[in-house]
Amino acid sequence: MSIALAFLAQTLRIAVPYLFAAAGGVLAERSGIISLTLEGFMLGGAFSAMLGSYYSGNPWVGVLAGIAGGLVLGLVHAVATIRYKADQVVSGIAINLLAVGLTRYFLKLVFDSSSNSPRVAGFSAGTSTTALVAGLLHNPLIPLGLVALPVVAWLMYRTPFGLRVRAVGEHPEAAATVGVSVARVRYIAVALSGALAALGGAYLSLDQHQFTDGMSAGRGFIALAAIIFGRWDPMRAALACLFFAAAETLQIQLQAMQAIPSQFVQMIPYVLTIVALVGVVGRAVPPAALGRE
Amino acid sequence: HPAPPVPAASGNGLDIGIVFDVGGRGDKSFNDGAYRGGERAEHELGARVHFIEPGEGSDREAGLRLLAAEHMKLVIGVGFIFTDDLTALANEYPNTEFAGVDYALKLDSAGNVVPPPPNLAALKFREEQGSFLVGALAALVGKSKKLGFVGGMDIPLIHKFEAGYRAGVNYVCPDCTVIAQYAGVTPEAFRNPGRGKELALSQYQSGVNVIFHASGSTGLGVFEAARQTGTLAIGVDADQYSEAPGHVLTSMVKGVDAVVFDQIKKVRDGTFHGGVQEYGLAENGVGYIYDAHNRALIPDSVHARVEAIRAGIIAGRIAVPSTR
Amino acid sequence: MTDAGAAAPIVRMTGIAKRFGAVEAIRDAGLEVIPGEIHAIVGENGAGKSTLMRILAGLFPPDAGTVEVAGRDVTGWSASQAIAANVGMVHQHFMLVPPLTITENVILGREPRSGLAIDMARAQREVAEAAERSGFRMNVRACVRDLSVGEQQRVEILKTLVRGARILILDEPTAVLSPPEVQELWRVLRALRASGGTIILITHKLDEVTEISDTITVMRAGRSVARFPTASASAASIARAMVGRDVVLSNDATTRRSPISQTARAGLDVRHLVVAGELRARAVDDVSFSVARGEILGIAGVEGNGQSALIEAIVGLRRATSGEISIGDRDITALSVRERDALGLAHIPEDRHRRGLVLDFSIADNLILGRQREYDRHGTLDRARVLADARAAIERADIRPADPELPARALSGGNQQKIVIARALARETAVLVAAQPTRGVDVGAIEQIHARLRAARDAGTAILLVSAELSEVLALSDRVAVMYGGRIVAIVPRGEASEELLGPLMTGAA
Amino acid sequence: MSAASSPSALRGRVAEALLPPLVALLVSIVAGDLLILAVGQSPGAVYRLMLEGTWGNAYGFGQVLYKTTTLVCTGLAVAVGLRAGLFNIGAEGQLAAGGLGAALVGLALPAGTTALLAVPLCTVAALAGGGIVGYVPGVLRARWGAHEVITTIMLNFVVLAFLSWLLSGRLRVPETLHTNAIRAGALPRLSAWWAPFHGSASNASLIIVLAAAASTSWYLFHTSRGYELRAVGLQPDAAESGGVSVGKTWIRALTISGALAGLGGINFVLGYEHYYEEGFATGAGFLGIAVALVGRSNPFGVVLAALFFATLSQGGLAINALVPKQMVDALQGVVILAMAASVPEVRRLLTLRRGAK
Ligand SMILES: Nc1ncnc2c1ncn2[C@@H]1O[C@H](COP(=O)(O)OP(=O)(O)OP(=O)(O)O)[C@@H](O)[C@H]1O
Ligand SMILES: Nc1ncnc2c1ncn2[C@@H]1O[C@H](COP(=O)(O)OP(=O)(O)OP(=O)(O)O)[C@@H](O)[C@H]1O
Ligand SMILES: [Mg+2]
Ligand SMILES: [Mg+2]
Repeated sequence: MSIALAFLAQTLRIAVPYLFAAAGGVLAERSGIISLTLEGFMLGGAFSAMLGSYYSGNPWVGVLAGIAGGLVLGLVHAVATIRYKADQVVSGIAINLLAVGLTRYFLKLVFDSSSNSPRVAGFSAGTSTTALVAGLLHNPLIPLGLVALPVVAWLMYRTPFGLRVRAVGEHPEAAATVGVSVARVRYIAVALSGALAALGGAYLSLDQHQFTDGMSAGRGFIALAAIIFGRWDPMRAALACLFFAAAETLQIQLQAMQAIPSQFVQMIPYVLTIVALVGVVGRAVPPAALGRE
Repeated sequence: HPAPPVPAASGNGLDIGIVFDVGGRGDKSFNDGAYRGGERAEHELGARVHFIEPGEGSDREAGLRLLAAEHMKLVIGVGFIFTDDLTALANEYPNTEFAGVDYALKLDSAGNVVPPPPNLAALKFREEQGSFLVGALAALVGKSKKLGFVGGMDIPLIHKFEAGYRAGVNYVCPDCTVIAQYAGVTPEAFRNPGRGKELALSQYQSGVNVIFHASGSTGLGVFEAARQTGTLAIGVDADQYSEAPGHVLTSMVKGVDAVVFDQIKKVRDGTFHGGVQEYGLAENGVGYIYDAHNRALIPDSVHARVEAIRAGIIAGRIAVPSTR
Repeated sequence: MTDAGAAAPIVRMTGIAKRFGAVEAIRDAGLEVIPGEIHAIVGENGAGKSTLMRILAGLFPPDAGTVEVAGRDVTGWSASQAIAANVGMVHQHFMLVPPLTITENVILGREPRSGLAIDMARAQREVAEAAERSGFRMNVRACVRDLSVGEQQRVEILKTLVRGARILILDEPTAVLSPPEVQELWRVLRALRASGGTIILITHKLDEVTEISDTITVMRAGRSVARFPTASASAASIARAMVGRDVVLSNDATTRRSPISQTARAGLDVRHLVVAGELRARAVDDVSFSVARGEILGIAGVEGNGQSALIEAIVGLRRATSGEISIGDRDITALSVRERDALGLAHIPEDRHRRGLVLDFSIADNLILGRQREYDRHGTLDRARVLADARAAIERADIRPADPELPARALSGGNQQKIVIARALARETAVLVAAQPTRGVDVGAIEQIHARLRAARDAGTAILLVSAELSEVLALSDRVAVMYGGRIVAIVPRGEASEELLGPLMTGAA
Repeated sequence: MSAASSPSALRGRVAEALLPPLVALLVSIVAGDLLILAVGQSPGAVYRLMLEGTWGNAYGFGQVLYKTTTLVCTGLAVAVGLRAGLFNIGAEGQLAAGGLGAALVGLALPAGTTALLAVPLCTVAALAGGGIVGYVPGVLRARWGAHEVITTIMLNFVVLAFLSWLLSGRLRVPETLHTNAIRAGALPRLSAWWAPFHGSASNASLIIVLAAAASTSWYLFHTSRGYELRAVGLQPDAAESGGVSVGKTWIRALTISGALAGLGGINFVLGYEHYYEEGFATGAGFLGIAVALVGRSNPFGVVLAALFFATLSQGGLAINALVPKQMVDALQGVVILAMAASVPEVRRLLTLRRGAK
């Protein structure tokens, strides 16, 4: 495989968890609920997907279990922020801590391990990575991840539900006056966001065939940055995800050259995020009702 | 005195305390090695072993202290991170024996080693020697001028693995290059298998056929990549063959289990003594796996060559660097 | 005109009560509306008008009482049920989603589908047809945020009509309209009435009530206190019913002293000012004028014609792209808010909730906002002095309740506005920029605020008054400027100014 | 007598302040019960063990105090940010930078420098180290509108990598992750004054940190700058109209916030190990958010909340014999969630009741 193709393939693979998480995040944020939760959703999804696959021996059951795990965490966030009007940032941070704590607790409980689950059935079993497409199709979650944001874009801009999501995120009172249930739209959006982000986590654990404590490793925050970078638009967020993944690929490739201290190479994606935030989207306007009741 | 999460030592039993490093049980390498050593001592020596997994920061010292206060016969800290806490506690509890796996020796201003307290055994592994051997092995088997290394957190302890590995590669193949990459600069770097896999895939794609990892759980991603691309990886600390059967060329094993068992046995036999104890190839403290599982992957000629190098190192004919 | 006694009421609300937390918004309010009439509801701020109408529109249930529509008991119904029963409401604060298109706003909640998706082509066709039927000209694909306020209101009305509204509730629809736009609205409402529709109209403007309505219900302090045919009422009698006492309805109560010569004491001077806005590069487009000390210059204009940008540039909240602003001989264009304040520039912000008050601060803390550093003593805020000064200000401005420790949030809008004004007028100022000083404030409070502004003017302050209420501009100003499309299109002395002259200017018609 | 200071209104305000933490405590106890029962243990026994290991003996309590010290700092950092309407999620990097600052000064001073000079210098260095890291997102927000939630998260990674690089040169003792021991500026352990604390890491930095909490409270509620900071947090547009520079206040708030987090570094560096070690700050930043929330962004509340979370954290070690200590990680999440949900709910119910009366 040529260098360019290898770069592209790696970028796409790295992007998949970001794309899933950003797809979920865009939905929730556009409905007015802040998505600081993506990291926790991913971790929970990774763990429950592993668990599903472990007990069934079938990775697709793992995928479903991952979705279920994400839905549950999403609903907890939704109940806290919508029903009980908890501060969304705070609830998000709590969800993240909760996901860390619960996955650790049950990892210990079920597998008597503080780090890793046993190996479970996953997706990337084959050997050939000679061709870009074949390599990417190995894991069915990769093509799914690549279409996640386009599907969300369609949902958002073409369907009644999407119109309501956008209305509710901009001006909930206006939506309420025409009989749209703000709470219901948000419940659905946040639950979906949990499920989608959890798929990103499921990708991580099923691709690795095991769960590792803390394996989401900050990817949820990068996905959130991608959403902001993409100005809350699904397609632009997708581009931002690819951009961040490319930065990471670049980081990996640059490290191999060993030209600069690895600490500085490690900074690249984060510094790029800040630069992007400052340069490109400094004044990006979030959905008007984001973070409000 | 601290409340006992650990039942008090009975006084006549062989009560042993082991405190794990971050990663804890289930890391499939280092801590698990210590755990196995402890378990074996329970079966074979009738020891009662109490394990503690601290969090970060002051919890490490607290864990050690808890065990010392409960009159364990021997308290073992697993990981260089325990060095200072062990030193302080050994001074404070002169009647308790202590042991530190990967204990980091201090140098005084003149550059001489400061000896640890007499009741503290500083257990040091010569990872660079084992790494040297797997480096040579990798270069001989690899059929490529490029060899790979994936480290976890970018810190001196891991540099030791890298340095030995490089030297080993270049010893048998002076014009080979080693691509060395690290997963990060925080402790998270030891538990990011997703990153490990991508690092490995990029190395394999650039023509590397064998990768040696020293990266904790991150390395599990390296094995995944080896499986997926049909290439080879080298495990670390413990025999990691089962992580990717057929794709684990060998593992650079650190005999943490044997050494832990050994120290417990010495305490039982009354032969325990403090001081620096180095475990290199000569002491069988480090080595590489060559058994029924991976024999097929390693030609006899290569095995013979590596064994010769091993002898050379033990005899002091081959010098192995421990820093980059 | 409909005879109130003849037809059975189409809307009958009795004994309605509603509280929000600790606030009792309405208690024992009632309403009876005859089919085919225009029914006005009037009352002071906070009387409970909007709340009563929201209950009728199904936005929330009443705590007590019954609601009947067309003879059916619908107490506690939902917004969608109300819509289904052809009750539509145009809210005081528009219920439009700015980034969505007109079509999307209109179809929200009842989207036509093809398969899973919205049938957008059909939606646009239907909305365009409906607009045409109502005599509205609009591009149904335009974003609502790009529309003028008047256009937005038409979208709001269209929203209700498309949903088949036969009972249309309008909450203060004219507050933001220019006189021609108001006439246009009356045309639409009359047409609706002619076709058998019923209209309930909330407004503060008594001349409008007398002009358009058939019947009037007056609310005071959460109760319905009077209901009479418009024909039998006068502006003064309505006002008396609203406030519970006599009110001076001042339009030309301006008792002017002899005008001071413009050059004698220079006040505010604005030269060729250009200011960028959120949407337009030249929200203020080459504006020049000056205000002498002891003079009130009123700027009339429909909202959204650059007044906000102008005010913000003058007080230092927004950078001027070019041009010059000075106080006396001092060029202040580059100075900060605080530095302008130090030179004697005071400001009554147009939006008290956003700019005027820290709602969670106490009255006392709000009264020192901007002066806080003056209360520092040895690095610590001198609380005793803060409170003493606050008590004095509360007394002077008649802020109720008179407790300096109460959070500003707990006060009614009128009393909140009194805090803002008390703070702006707390010391001698050379220049006062007063933006919408009586917005949403009831008749009694308006009286008092106008008096304070006149007193400041008489004490030698140069006042720039910006108001969407043409009547207010006419009542207070010595000279009147009209702003349209970011430009000052005319400045006329008070004597020559009239609604007939200014109205067309405000819409760019002249 | 004004309405606000009447006894019933006062009672209302006290209830509004105290009920949410109580509800959160109850909810987390129930959640904890479930987790404990899932392992087949008795909740009573586990909680007893937790209490015994923390408040039940001097050593355990000393450990609690040690953890409290750091958490007060990160909690104050988050609280000051919140008061200015900003979410500082970068306390971890700021704490680490503060620690390194203190260590660098401690290393640079000649051995034997009097503590009267060395401790203040090291402390100022800790404040400065954290303050600089806090200043950056402040400027990014004020000048370019870059949202601080994202920039502080990103800066955590950048700062930790940068500190690691600084250390990777000559600073690091070979084979370890830490610097040499500081030559001056060490603080005494509390056990020097009260023997039963023997062995616990708690040290005199607790006193400095409590003084910082008191100063923060004074700053926020009794100075004009604090007034401006709170005004900006509650209603930035109104503050701006009042002549307060919102951008400057943001920068100031985040700098103070960072400095307070950095101050926490003295606990480990000056008080405990006497060197800077990579990773000593892990987790304390995120927990600081919890502390600030449960403490209602009030410095004194922060101290109490820090004590609570320190107890939980130390308790985890104690209960490990019966249930996995990972339980407390989950409980922290539950406490924050319950707290976040019960604050508005309690307010709502209280106003409902007040209305009904
Ligand atoms: N959602 C709400 N929460 C709390 N209080 C409210 C709410 N809505 C209205 N109120 C209060 O109820 C009272 C009546 O308000 P309402 O909006 O009905 O008055 P109004 O007559 O429409 O006044 P205005 O002329 O200013 O529009 C006021 O004191 C108001 O502050
Ligand atoms: N609103 C005010 N009223 C009175 N004096 C003030 C006010 N604001 C600032 N001052 C005083 O003016 C002087 C200069 O203010 P300056 O703006 O330089 O202060 P600063 O420390 O930079 O604070 P800031 O960051 O708010 O600008 C100071 O002595 C200050 O106390
Ligand atoms: Mg109203
Ligand atoms: Mg200044």
